[in-house]
Amino acid sequence: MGQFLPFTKQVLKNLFSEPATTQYPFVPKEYPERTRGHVDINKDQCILCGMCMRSCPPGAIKVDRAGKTWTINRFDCIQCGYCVEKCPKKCLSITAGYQEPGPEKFTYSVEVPYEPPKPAAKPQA
Amino acid sequence: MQEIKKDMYLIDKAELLQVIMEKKNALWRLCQICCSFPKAENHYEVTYSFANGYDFANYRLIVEKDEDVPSISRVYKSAIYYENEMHELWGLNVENIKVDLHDKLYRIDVETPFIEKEDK
Amino acid sequence: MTERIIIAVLYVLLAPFVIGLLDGFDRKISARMQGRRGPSVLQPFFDLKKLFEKEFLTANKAQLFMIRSYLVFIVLSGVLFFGGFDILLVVFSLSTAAMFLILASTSTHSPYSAQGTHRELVQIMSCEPMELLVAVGFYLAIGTFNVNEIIKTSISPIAYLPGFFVGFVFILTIKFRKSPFDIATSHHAHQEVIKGVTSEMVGKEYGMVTLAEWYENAILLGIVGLFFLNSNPVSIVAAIIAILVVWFLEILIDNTSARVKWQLMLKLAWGVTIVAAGMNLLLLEIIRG
Amino acid sequence: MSTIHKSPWLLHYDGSSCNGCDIEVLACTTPVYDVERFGVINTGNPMHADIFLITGGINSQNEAVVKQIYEQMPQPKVVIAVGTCACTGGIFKECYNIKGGADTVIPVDIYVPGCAARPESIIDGVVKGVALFKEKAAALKASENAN
Amino acid sequence: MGKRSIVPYGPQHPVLPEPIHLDLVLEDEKVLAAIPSIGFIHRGLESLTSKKDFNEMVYVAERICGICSFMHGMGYCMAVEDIMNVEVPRRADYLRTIWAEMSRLHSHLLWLGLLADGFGFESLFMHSWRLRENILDMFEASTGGRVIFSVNTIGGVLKDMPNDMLKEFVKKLDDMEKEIRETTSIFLNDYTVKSRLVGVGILTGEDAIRRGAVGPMMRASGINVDMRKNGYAAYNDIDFDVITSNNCDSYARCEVRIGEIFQSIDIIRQCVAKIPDTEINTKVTGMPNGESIIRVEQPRGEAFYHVRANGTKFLDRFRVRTPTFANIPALTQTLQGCQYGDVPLLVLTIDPCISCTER
Amino acid sequence: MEMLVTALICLPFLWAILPAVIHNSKCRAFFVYLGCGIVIALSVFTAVKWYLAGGQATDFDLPYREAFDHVILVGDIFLMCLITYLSFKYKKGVISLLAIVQTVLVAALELFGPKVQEAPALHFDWLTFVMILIIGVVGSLIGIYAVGYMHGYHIHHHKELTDRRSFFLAMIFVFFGAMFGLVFSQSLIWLYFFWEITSVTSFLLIGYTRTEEAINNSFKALWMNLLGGCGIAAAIAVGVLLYQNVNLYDMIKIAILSKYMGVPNTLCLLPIACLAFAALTKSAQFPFSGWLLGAMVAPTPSSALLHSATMVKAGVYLLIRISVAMADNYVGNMVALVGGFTFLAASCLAISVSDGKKVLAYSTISNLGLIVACTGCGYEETIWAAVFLVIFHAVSKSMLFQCVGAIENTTGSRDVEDMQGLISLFPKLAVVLMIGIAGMFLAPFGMLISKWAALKAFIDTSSVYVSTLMVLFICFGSATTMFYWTKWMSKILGASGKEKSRDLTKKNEYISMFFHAFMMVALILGFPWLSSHVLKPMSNEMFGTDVQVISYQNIIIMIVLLVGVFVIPAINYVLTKNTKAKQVITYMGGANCGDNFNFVSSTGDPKEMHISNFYMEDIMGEKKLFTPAIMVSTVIIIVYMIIVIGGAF
Ligand code: SF4
Ligand code: SF4
Ligand code: SF4
Ligand code: SF4
Ligand code: SF4
Ligand code: SF4
Ligand code: SF4
Ligand code: SF4
Repeated sequence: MGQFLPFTKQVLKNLFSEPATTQYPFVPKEYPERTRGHVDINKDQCILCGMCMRSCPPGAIKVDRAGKTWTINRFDCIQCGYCVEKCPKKCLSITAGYQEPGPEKFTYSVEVPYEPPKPAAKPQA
Repeated sequence: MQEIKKDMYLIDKAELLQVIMEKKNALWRLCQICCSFPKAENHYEVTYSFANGYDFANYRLIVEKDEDVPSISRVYKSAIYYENEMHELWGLNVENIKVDLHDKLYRIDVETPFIEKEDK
Repeated sequence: MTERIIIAVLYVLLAPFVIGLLDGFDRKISARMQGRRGPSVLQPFFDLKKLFEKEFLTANKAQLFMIRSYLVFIVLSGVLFFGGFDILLVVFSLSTAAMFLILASTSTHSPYSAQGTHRELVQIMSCEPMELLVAVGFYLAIGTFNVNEIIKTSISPIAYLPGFFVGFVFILTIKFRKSPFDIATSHHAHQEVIKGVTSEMVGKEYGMVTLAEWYENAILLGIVGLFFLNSNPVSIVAAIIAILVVWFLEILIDNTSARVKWQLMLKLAWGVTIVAAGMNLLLLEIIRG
Repeated sequence: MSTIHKSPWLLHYDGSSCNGCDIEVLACTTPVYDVERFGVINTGNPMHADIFLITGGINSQNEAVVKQIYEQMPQPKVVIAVGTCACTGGIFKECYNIKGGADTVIPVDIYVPGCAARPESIIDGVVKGVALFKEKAAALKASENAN
Repeated sequence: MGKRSIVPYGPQHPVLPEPIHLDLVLEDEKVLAAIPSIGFIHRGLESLTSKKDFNEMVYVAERICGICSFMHGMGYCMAVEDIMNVEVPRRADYLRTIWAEMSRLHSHLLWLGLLADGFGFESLFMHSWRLRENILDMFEASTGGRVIFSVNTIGGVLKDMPNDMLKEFVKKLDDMEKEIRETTSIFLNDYTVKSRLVGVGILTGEDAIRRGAVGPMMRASGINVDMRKNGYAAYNDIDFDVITSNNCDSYARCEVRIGEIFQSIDIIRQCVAKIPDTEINTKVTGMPNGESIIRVEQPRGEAFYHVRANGTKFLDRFRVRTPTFANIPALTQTLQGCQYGDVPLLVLTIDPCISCTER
Repeated sequence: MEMLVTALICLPFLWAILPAVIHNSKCRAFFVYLGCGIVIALSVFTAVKWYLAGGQATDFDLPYREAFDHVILVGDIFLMCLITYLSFKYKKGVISLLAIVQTVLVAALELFGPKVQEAPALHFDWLTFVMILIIGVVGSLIGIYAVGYMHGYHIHHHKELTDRRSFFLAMIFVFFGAMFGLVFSQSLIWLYFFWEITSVTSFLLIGYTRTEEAINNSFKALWMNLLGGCGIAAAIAVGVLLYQNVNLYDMIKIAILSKYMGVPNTLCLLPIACLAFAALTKSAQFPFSGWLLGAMVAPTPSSALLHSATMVKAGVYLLIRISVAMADNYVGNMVALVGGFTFLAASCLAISVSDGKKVLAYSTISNLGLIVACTGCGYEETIWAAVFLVIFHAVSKSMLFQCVGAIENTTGSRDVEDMQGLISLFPKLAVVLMIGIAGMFLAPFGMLISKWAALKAFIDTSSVYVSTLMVLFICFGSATTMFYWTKWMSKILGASGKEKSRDLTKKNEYISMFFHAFMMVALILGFPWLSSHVLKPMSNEMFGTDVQVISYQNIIIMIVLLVGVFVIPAINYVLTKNTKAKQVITYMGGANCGDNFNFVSSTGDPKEMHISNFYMEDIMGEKKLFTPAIMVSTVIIIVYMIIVIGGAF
């Protein structure tokens, strides 16, 4: 074919072979294990130190010491994993599965069972 | 004043055009012009970077807050963008830019965002 | 006569369905050629119906009436063709229709419509000699411009008109707005003139233009078929096969070439017209003495 | 029956994204994801579009552009904000020239989070957006009849 | 005004994935003047240094652009490491090099696709992007992200690629190489493609220098400059030649980038063969104080990271001069006298990345 | 009849004295109107009378034939002296040589040459019938238009020029007289005289403004037309010396007979060849197109006059007249090829210009090319087409010129680019312009019907390569024609951001334009009638047969299309008038400033958007095509003339 329509071969090959298209959303997608999908918390280990809140670049995490909640706005999270890096208790993880799109931006909140240490420790600080 | 790196030369305003012409005639390429305003120093630093093949040279001009700098855009056309940027974002006056966009390069709402009001 | 009227009526009623379906397969096949699954074959009909359901916005109200006139003229040309009338007049009437499209497009003062329009004009200019020559070819081969008489010939016109056929298939690429000649209004959005002539056409306006294009494509494919028809009914099968082959060829070309610039299009179209059709013409004239 | 949900043509405009989301939007049209399966055509022209996919936040210069494009789209239309930047301004929300997510200038129907938003997310977003068309088309019809 | 048209081009335009605007003065379709304007994507992210500390800035730097995201992160980290005199472990250097070359690979394939789309060759666009998906899969498997990797940190990288994984990647690349070769031969040989590229948008070597062009744009004008030869990361261990072309037109730019695709595959192979087993990052303590200029060869050319620190966690100045910014003056030169239909193509031949240009 | 015809020829000459001597502008205007009215009335009356009398071709003499013969001889010499004087005055003395040679030749032959056969001087047949109607009606309307136009021209727009309106208006009447004389003349000597008058008058009209450009152009027109005059003089010489005959109709008969009798002597074709050559110059075919383009510098009425009803029509008339003698021979081939080539080349050139009058000029040349090509073919169908084209062309061109003139007076520009959105600014002018343009190319207006017939006939032409070339010329030429007209139309119907301003067009200009528009529509509607009642007898008279050129079926289609063109848009207009539509601004990629005419430019300020048409100067430009076109056509003419002359001896 030379200069004229040299792509024909490829095109015809494509025509008669299975397309590359995935079947998503009819068949769910399988993600590799390292995929950074969303941030999850192991609430039992969290000590409400607020490190994640302070380090999060877009400010997606709110840690409420008084209310004992850990809140994340997943419409604001950039899945950078810096909070995971920074968390002293390694209770955060970033795992496969992304936040579903939706008509509202909502936050996701967990009650953290952590009991702060006795006030006895306070004078030291 | 911080330490100056090995390929960085301090020049003053009078030398600028001479340096620029030398570079131009030796076919150096203008890599960038960087303007900064280190708060601690309280003056502008304008850095002109040139390259020729793998050779690299930077020339730094120290400019006081209310001073103007001459434009090099008539020698290096590509300086137009850098110089307009300096004026729009830092409020540094550049005299006689070849195409003066009068702060309409980025068309931002805030005035000179890299300089805080009281610094000016 | 009644026969001819029936065919013309069938054209008006069925052409959109047939061409729409061909278009659907076109999209499917193109997608597969690109290694994709592609849309449903009924997609063109969904698209068309949707366009008529959209809100009607316009930058210039004059546009709508010109577009309607365009549609009516295309259908009228089709009726003339399938009704078996004079093929040269069909070509003339098609160019009158095209003029309405052009006027519709420029009525809006939009930069993209305008660029598209000028390119459309260049396209028309590139194709028109060949279209007229096809009519001339039939006249030379069969002795009449009359479609109804052309189909009554004993030997298919293609026997006399191979050069004309080649030239015509070449300009079909332009007419179908296929790569490498989708210069004014391609079916791909990603081009410098956006959607060219149809850039400013919203909802039903765009729907009408699409419909008109289908009607026009029916005429063009009809002309392809005409090259193969003769008094023997079996030739109808040959004509249909020819139409399908040409149609597939256009899809293939579409998927294996880049969009060239209009200067090259003009040069190529005129060059092919002069060489292919011109030589054939000369030969026919010599044979006729 | 309206067929708009079967033929949603989309328009993509890059507000002030980092490109990450843009190329993922574009990737959706390519063989592996092929949104044309759902009848989607990526048109570049607001006059022909049904879905407005906006990536990136709003800044002082593109504000007018986004508004203009939105207005040039005929009803019924759906706006999908793709990527964290378009949802909230994301990492750039503290920049001096970022006014916020797409919803600061136009009503957004679906938010697709992610940095960058994955093609799967975008497909989900489009599917959800398309589902809104039925109501919107009915509303348009009702308002037309009322006139 | 007579026969001249004065029309806007963009900001929203389907052939421009990112908004830029040109005022075009046309005669028929001949471009007599093209005046670009930018700023539609200007965010002002350099100013974030006053709000985010120098560690967080890594994540900002990555998001200067979603295409060479990795290299931005790397360039920024290298500059800060330079200031803080941090010796990066060798394995981290190699990993950075591999990711950087993979980025180049994906970026050039992406560009080839966009170029094909720019001249209306839809199936070729689809094909290029289909090939590119393989690279993205490798990214996701190794970093967890398709587009933004978040693996750079000051002092090295955060994630390691086990040697098995590297071997597997090399095998995949071997398979792809053949396919890429077939695809790229279309760009170089097809008649219709050549009609769009050859002789279009001439930029002579001298003009390239005068206008400050960088990267493939410059190398396609016959100028032999590639920042990788400065030997940052692991490049001083790698054997490669700078690819140039003397045609100075769009075809040459295409040629250079295609050459670099195969070059990248080769560099990755060399890296995988030589990669040492060391740590992947070192612990960094203290605050940066000082100044550094780092130049990195991105897919689009030389990028500039000028960091000035003052001993606090907030930097004084973080200046990025991206390759597209440097190439715009060259673009306006090539646009002069071209055809309207060439405009998107010429804009594409600098491989524009507006988001990094405007930051 | 004799008296009527005599009046028709002589009255305009005499009437010309009135405007020449009256300098009060109101009074002069009155006499011009009156004169034009009389000319219209007289020509229509003559034509109708002849038509009612059965439409038989008749030969007759003027009263006092002898005296007229002498007047003509003296007139010839007077014209020669005038030309010589003027050309020396403007230092172009060489040109006078052309005049001297031919006049001396003709005068010498007349005075000292062999005695020629006596024959009646005048002839009246169907072709004459069509011509006098065109000259009388269209020409006089231009006269009426001229009064108002020239008033505006001098009083408002060109105060710097000397006001020589008296002279201008007088020349118009001279023109009428010459044209009438030309179409009636049977004797070549008479024809030659009137021919020279038209050359000289047009020369004077073109040079009207006396600017340097005008003078140069007028001399260009002069020498080209004089060259044509030489052609006629040569024909006279051949006629006198070989056949002792200077009767045009006899020459034609000789040529036809030579063909039928199988006489191989191409000598018989020589006079026809000379006449054809003359006609090619006058009808501005390539390579002689330059003069008509140059004629644009003159005020619009004279352009209109030269382009539509008179001057160029003289050439075309002569070609149609001799066409029967050109069928299937070298002369015919030459004329056909030159015409066909001109049709294509001029229409390509028309694409590249934006000056409205220049577009019109090229389109005139192009259309004349088609007519000339038809005559060169010399078949019934082509003559049918040629005459149709002449009629349609006269009306629509006159209308277009007037309209462009009026637009120029009103808006200050005649550039097509400046007519953006004319329909909303000056709807009346725009409508007239649209009708005129539609008449020039659109199905199913006259031009197209004729093209259909011409194409058919060319396919049937016997010479293989002429036929092939002609078919290609027509096919390509049609495409280029469509291009330049459509782009003009699209300008007019576009949107405009300008403020409406006052329409400065005079009432009498409108009267003339509307009358033309009305005629245009009437012609289209009446074309089947015209075909069967005028063109059929004409072809019967010329060929002795009356073939139905266009089939009944096609006439029906034409009428359907015609109705379509008027009715469909009208219905659609009514249908869409009340469509509810939300007004939006046009799409400019988001750069729009809020209306459809300005955008945010790269400097951040609003900038006005300009959209202009394609001109393809690199491909079709005058610089690129003009000289090659002249060379090609010159070669065609030289080669064929050598064949004809060479064959003769
Ligand atoms: S992953 Fe990044 S953006 Fe998301 S919550 Fe953690 S630190 Fe914040
Ligand atoms: S998640 Fe980790 S960093 Fe965040 S508050 Fe809990 S313990 Fe601290
Ligand atoms: S619109 Fe875009 S995606 Fe659709 S076919 Fe055209 S180029 Fe391809
Ligand atoms: S969310 Fe991200 S990808 Fe989307 S527009 Fe914003 S910055 Fe771009
Ligand atoms: S969301 Fe992330 S990837 Fe998308 S544009 Fe914003 S920064 Fe880029
Ligand atoms: S090709 Fe079209 S949809 Fe894709 S990025 Fe470009 S403009 Fe956007
Ligand atoms: S070149 Fe820039 S705009 Fe184009 S796709 Fe790449 S990142 Fe996006
Ligand atoms: S040059 Fe463009 S693509 Fe490359 S890193 Fe910068 S922003 Fe990204």
